[in-house]
Amino acid sequence: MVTELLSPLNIIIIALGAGFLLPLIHARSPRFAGQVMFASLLYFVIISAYHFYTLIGGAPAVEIITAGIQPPFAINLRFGLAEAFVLLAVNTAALFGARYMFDELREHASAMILFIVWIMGINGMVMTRDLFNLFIFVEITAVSSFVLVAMRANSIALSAGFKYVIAGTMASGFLLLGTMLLYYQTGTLNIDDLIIHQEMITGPFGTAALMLVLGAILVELKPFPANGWGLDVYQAAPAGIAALLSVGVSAAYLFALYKILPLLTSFLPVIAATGLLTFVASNFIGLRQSDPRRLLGYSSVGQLGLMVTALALLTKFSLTEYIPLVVGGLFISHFLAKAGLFWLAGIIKGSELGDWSQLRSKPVLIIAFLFLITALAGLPPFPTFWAKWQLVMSLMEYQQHGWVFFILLGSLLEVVYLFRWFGKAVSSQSDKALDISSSGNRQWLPVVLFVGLLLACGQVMASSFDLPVMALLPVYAGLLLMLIDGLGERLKQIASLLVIIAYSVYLIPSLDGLNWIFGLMLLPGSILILIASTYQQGTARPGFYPLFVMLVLSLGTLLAAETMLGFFLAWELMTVSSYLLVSLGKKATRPSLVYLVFSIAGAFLILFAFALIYAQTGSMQLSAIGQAGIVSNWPFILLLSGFFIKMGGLGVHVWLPDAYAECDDDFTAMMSSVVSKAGVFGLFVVGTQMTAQLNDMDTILTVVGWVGLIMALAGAIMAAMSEDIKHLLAYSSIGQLGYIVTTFAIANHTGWVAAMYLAVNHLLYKGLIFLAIAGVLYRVKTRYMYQMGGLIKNMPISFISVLIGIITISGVPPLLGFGGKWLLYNALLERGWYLQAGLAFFASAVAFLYLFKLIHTIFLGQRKSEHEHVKEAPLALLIPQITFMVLIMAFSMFPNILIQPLSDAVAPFMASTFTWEGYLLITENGYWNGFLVMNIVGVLFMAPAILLWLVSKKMKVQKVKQFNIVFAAERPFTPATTHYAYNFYAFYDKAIGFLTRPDATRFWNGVSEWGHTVGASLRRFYTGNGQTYAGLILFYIGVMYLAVRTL
Amino acid sequence: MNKQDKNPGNNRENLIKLENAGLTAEEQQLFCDAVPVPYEPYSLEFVERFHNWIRANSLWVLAFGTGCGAIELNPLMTSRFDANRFGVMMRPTPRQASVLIVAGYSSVKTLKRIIRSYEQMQGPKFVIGLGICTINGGMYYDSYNTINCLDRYIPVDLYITGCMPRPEALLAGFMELKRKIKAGECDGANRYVKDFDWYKANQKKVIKKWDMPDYNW
Amino acid sequence: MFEFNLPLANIVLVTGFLLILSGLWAMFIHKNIIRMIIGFSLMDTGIHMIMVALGYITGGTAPIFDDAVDGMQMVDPVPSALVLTAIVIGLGVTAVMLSYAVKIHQAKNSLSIDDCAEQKW
Amino acid sequence: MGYAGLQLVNTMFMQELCERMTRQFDCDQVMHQKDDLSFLRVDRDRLESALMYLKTHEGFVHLSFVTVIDYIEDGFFRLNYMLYNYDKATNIGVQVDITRENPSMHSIHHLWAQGWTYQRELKEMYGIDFPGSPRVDEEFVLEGWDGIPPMLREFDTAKFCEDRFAKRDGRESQDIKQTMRDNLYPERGES
Amino acid sequence: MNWALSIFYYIVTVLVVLVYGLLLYAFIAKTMARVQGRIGIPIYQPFLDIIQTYGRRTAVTHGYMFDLGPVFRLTGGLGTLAFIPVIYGSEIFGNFHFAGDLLLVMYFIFFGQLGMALGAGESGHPYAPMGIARGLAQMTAFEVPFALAVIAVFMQYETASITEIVAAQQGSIYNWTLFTNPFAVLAAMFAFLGMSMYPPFDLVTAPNEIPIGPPTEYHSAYLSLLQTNRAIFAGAKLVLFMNLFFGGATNLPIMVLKTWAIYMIPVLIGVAFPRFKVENSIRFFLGVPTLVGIIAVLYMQYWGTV
Repeated sequence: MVTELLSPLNIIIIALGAGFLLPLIHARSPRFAGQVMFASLLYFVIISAYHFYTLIGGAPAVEIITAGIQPPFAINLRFGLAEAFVLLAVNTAALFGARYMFDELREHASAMILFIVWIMGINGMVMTRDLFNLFIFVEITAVSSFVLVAMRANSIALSAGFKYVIAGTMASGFLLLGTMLLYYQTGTLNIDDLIIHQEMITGPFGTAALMLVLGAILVELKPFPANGWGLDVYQAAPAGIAALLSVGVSAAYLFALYKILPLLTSFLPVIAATGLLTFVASNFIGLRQSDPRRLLGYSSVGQLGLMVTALALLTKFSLTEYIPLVVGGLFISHFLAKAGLFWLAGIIKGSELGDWSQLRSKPVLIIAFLFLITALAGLPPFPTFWAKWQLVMSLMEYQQHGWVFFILLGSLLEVVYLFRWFGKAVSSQSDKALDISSSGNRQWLPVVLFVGLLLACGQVMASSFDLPVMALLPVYAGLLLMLIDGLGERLKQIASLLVIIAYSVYLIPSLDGLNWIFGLMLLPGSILILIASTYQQGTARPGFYPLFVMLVLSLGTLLAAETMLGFFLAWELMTVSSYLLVSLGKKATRPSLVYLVFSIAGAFLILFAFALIYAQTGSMQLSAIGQAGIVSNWPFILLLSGFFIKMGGLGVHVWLPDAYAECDDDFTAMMSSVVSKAGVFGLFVVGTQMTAQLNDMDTILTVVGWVGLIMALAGAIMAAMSEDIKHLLAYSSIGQLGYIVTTFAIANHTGWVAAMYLAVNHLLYKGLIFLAIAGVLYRVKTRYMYQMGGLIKNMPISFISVLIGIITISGVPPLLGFGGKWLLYNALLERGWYLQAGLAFFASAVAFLYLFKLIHTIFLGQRKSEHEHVKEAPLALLIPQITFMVLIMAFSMFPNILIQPLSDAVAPFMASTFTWEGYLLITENGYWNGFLVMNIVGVLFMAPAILLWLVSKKMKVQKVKQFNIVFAAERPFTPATTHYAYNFYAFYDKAIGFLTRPDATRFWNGVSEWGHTVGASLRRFYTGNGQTYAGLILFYIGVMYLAVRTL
Repeated sequence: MNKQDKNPGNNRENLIKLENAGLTAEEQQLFCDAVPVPYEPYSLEFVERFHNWIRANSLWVLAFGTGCGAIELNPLMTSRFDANRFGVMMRPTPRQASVLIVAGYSSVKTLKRIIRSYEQMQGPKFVIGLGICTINGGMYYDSYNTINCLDRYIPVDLYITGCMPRPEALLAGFMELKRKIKAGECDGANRYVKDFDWYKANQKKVIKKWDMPDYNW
Repeated sequence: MFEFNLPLANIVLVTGFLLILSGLWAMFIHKNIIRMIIGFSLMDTGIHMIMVALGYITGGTAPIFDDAVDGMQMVDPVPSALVLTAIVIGLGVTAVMLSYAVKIHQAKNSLSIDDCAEQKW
Repeated sequence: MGYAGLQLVNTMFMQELCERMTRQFDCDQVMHQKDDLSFLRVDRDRLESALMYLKTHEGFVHLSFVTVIDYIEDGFFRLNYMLYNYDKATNIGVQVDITRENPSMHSIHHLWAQGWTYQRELKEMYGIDFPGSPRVDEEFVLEGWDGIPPMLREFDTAKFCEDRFAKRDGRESQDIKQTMRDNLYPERGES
Repeated sequence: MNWALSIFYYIVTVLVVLVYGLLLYAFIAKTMARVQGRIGIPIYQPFLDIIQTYGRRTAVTHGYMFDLGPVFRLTGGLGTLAFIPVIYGSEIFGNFHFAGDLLLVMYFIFFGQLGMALGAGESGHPYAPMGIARGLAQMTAFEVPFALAVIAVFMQYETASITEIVAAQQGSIYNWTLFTNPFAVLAAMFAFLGMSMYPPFDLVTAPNEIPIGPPTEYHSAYLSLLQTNRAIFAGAKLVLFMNLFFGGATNLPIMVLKTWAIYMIPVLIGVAFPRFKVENSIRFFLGVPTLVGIIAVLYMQYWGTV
């Protein structure tokens, strides 16, 4: 009974019945008619859901046989698991879609009929196993679409609709022709039968027949360049219709392609190529698009292209077991996200990307928007991420480097334009207001629901991978904290602190070796920086805490990762959360986008490398890195490049200064001192796994060593030339990370200890300085150093922080920094890198330039009059600073409590060369007693201090003010003109300033320009003329045919 | 004032402030407004005498050419006159100098800078008036822009007359200055502080645009 | 392989292809929407003729199952059945297209396809 | 062309120039001081156009200086604008007489960018106003000058010094003329 | 090691080096005066000058960092001296060299400069940062040949311990680095010109441009601390160069002789040259001296056999 009631055939029956009944009911009661429609759609959902449930439970596919005759002699329908999955999705979307656009539907009974029939057509297309029947359902769907698109009958929609009609009729004409030719050759129309007898389809005639069928279906999937009409439709159709066109109709065609794919074995490369071309080209063009609806169109087209590619390639390599995961994942992600986005587009007024800023008036929507974008971009934890991971891994197993490269390139472009869109929505101001009151929650609730579904799907897909339980913890912790994001700042801070502390307590003991040390660095470092987060009294920081917790937890999972997937997942989560945190800055839209793009590019390099390793070793464990290294150096180089990007390596550093400069001031501390260490950790993951091979990689390591030092020098010089305080520190970070890269590349015990020591150092002093600077910036409201000056009188503690910080950076004894320098030179000399040591010395000398500039122009010299009443930094900032200072002093006094564990952690990989005599550390080349030096300096410092004090007792010492200076017998007039601060090292610029020319920036701008130009050239196809589009369709099919014939 | 007199050296904060009327309210925040106080000689006499001997043999002259007589200072360091051998050295900054040579006429504008530099020198400090113009105006006695008697504006320890006096005369002047310093007769810095109001009144009478603090610390 | 052994079928077949080509040709060279629709109709008709021609066997009997008739000599009934469906669908599509033409004319006061190029790039 | 030739050409050039100027700007007096130096006197209101003409048409592109002479007895100031022609290596002085009561003159700063410096000096030292000249009311050399402009001939510098600067007793002032005669040239005697 | 004794020895060393430094300074001034045909200062003049500045009765202060600047500076000088063995094998003049090696000394040199820079910075006088900026810029440049020279020395002796470097040069004059590693010494002496602040590299104090630069505001007791440091620091630096390149010293007279000779090099060059512009100085050091330094390193790497 239940089975009969829920027979899939009922979908068609009910739809047809409703089609007849609706006009009659509508005439009586439009309201009841609506209820009937909803009931029908709900019934569709129930049927598909029921079958989906039973099929998942292992039930056999439902075969529907018409006319009582077995196939192939009669039309049959099938309702298997795949069909159920697609139809459940489509029908759900249809139900919500109808609800979404009910205002428009309820006016006319015909609209309701069309809608129902439309959905039925889609259902039919998915279910049927008969080629001609497919044609009929195609036509049913198409005709309903034609009408629904032009439902509003405005001029643009009519134009778009007519182009759609032309394309649609051409496509269906070809489909019909192809079907008939196939029938002529094989005598059957049943797809399964055709597949069985496919050897009968031969010769150019057969190829042409298949080509026509395939071409028709592909054209409906909107391949580049024959897709102009589709884009017009997406842009012009009512949002609800466009949503279902993008997700429902396309799903049906994709499914149709899936069904006939077994017939097309020899076509597979061409199909894959056309899909990939579409994917890449659409994403290129998307770079130039400013209308969000059309952008969604490009995105849809691109995603469909990717799905076609994935489908074809997986079939080609007989990896059909991954089709549900890959194509299904891509599909469901595209499906839910695109539907949600089109629905959102319907709410928003205006046709500029910036108009999406209206969403900010409803936070839940902007968050939903973010999730949808993230899902489309293929970032975790959404389904696309898993799908792409699997796709890349599977393809790489068959050495398909080219395919993977272009898939990743397209994905990168997708990230660019999607997040540019998000950035505009977050940053720009729309003069129009979001009006969602009239339609109630009907229009936006489905969006939120779909976001939830996306998350759920992501989780379901994650469970199909071998991942630790905690892998997705960052996401859930973030979501959990997002729920309490409305509470007070202090409360949220405490909650976040508790979460992080609890996580640290859980995580750190479970780590060992270097990971343990990184854990001890990163998590407590994050805690210290988080303490500072409430320093801006009275300023709400929406989203900060959830993202911060997510970031820290993803760093933790990164440390705990044992598989490549776990590592990559944590890496991506870290990227996303840090990107979002950066984008919270006031002017951070562009910098954060650049940061994201570079990070994702880096992540893709890592992904590529992982895939190579997987292909070589067949293992997903991180330990496989070491085995892969035996075969080829490429994974090593790629991984290094990926981490290098994250660290802001030379040439790929262009994201770093602006991202550091524009994000919130305390978060800059986090970025610099903690997040950049993720890159260092990555290096060490690779290094520790490949210890055995490092000896054979002399050339690579030498190159890396030089690059690190050039990075150190260039960073220092550029920092010295910066006027913006945060740029200065950002360049300084680049420089300091350069040393870490070099010491890593030294690859001996001293080198690695030095790298770790420098990393700890960098964490401590950059955290310290950035927090001190955050306080300064909070008080003086300018980032230009020449606009500051003399603040030592107002902010003595901040001054001491910066003082300690710069002494540490510069490596002047007796503080911590000297240990780093000492280890660095020892390691360099031990390795025999003598000229490099000279360069390192130069770089560290240049560092003095910016360090003095930093402290002088801010704290010393002349104070500006407007800063007379500036107060000391808030306590929230001072507490972590003092903690950092205490740590620095403690490590300086007792360097062995730092070096010893580092040495022990490195020892398993590199044999230790250190000898300890009490506090005296002896290496092959030198010796250093940090404790003694500290004490000697301390005592020596007291001697002149006491002397001066004694003498000054005998003098009249008058404390004077800032203008009481010898000014060549004149008097100073304004502090601004007396403070020597602007263009501090003008002569340095004259001498070797050519080294600071922004060539890297120019290069990447060129790349960006080039990408946009490519996009602009590619979209020349889309003239808007229906005949051109029709011509392109013919051209496309022709070229496909030729390609197939040639291959 | 009394309190400071009793307890020299330990008062970093003065009780009475300078008026600094020549400055705007904003500028007054940027200049120190403490009143200068005299310093006492060392309590032990032999220490004081020792230091006077040292001071006399280490004369640091402010390299500040105030007028035409500055041309006579340059040969002083050459091999012909070689003031170095008497412990005379040129210092480029008044903070470090102990001798101010006002060389020749001084216009009102220059006087202002002389006062500033003199006040910025750290005691004990000595002033030599070089040339007749510093004594009574010399040939510029009736110029609308040149002062006549230097010692009305800053305390002068020694005058060397002539127009211009030759470097030999200047060397002789140094010898005399040394003698006076050793004898403990050069307390110009303290005189300046004690008669501060008188000096300031004289200075302000001629310097009409007084846009600096009353005492240039 | 495709064999041109049936004159009548061949004639229909060739005509069908010619009609398709001329229909496409009409759709490409004419700016007027009505003419484009006519072109479509020509193409559609051409496809229908091809369908019929493919199923026809010269001298074959009507596809009525009968003991006396050899199955191989029957005209294939399926294309004929399908072509009916296709004709109906074609009719529907043509109707939609014509109503588009009417609506476009109402909205733009023009029937030129060039006036339907508001969206591009 | 030798030096003599150049001289001749210059003389002719200057004469022709002065004639042209006389015709064009009604110069009421022309004085040829030397071969390469002539003075023209023009009306107060024609000065600008005359200078403009000299600068743009006659090649006198350089403004050497601007001076003033105080003719207190006749009640006017005579302003001298000295121009120089690099090509011909000749000077020309354009003179203007202006009244001593509320003296005011047109600014020539728009012709020569250094003009404001001279005008500011004249304003401070003689009280001649140049409306529109940049920073003309600011101090130039003197700081805080509170009397009448010191270069005016009615300014009594001796009396000013007596009032302003202290005198030291014991100073003997001698009549310079007499002293020089007595000490330096005793043989010349009374003439 | 008896701590009290070693501290006492250290104090002795400091006093000796201080007296020696001041005498050296006076001697150089006297020499220059004689070159110019003058009599010059009395040999005890630097002592008088120091006491004179200690004996000033008034002072002004710009703030605590201003007060601490000279203290840092002198600490830097004392510390640098503390980590260098002045006389090879001497217990009295051995100092605390066992606390660290050559790298420690090279970096500790910055300690005083940094503190001084900060103190001068707080004075608020624009010449101070100008002078410091010039000095730092020049320092970055001359550190390159110096570092290369030191690296070459390190390559030669395969140790960073100053004592061992000196030990390796004992025995014969031909064991001096000067003869065994001439390129390194040449590069180092180029750098030494820059360190010595004599013309053409006296950019920091640069009379006539930024009269005396950083210590413009320093006077009285502050200045005397700086003067003290100058003597000690000059001594320490000379001793370092002597140890690294000229065979060290086994007794006081040798040390005096050698350091005096080393010191004469920048002095003699200084009297003959006018001052560089800053950018020219930077380019100079990054040019030929750096090249010599690189040659020194390459020479040691490929041909250096000791």
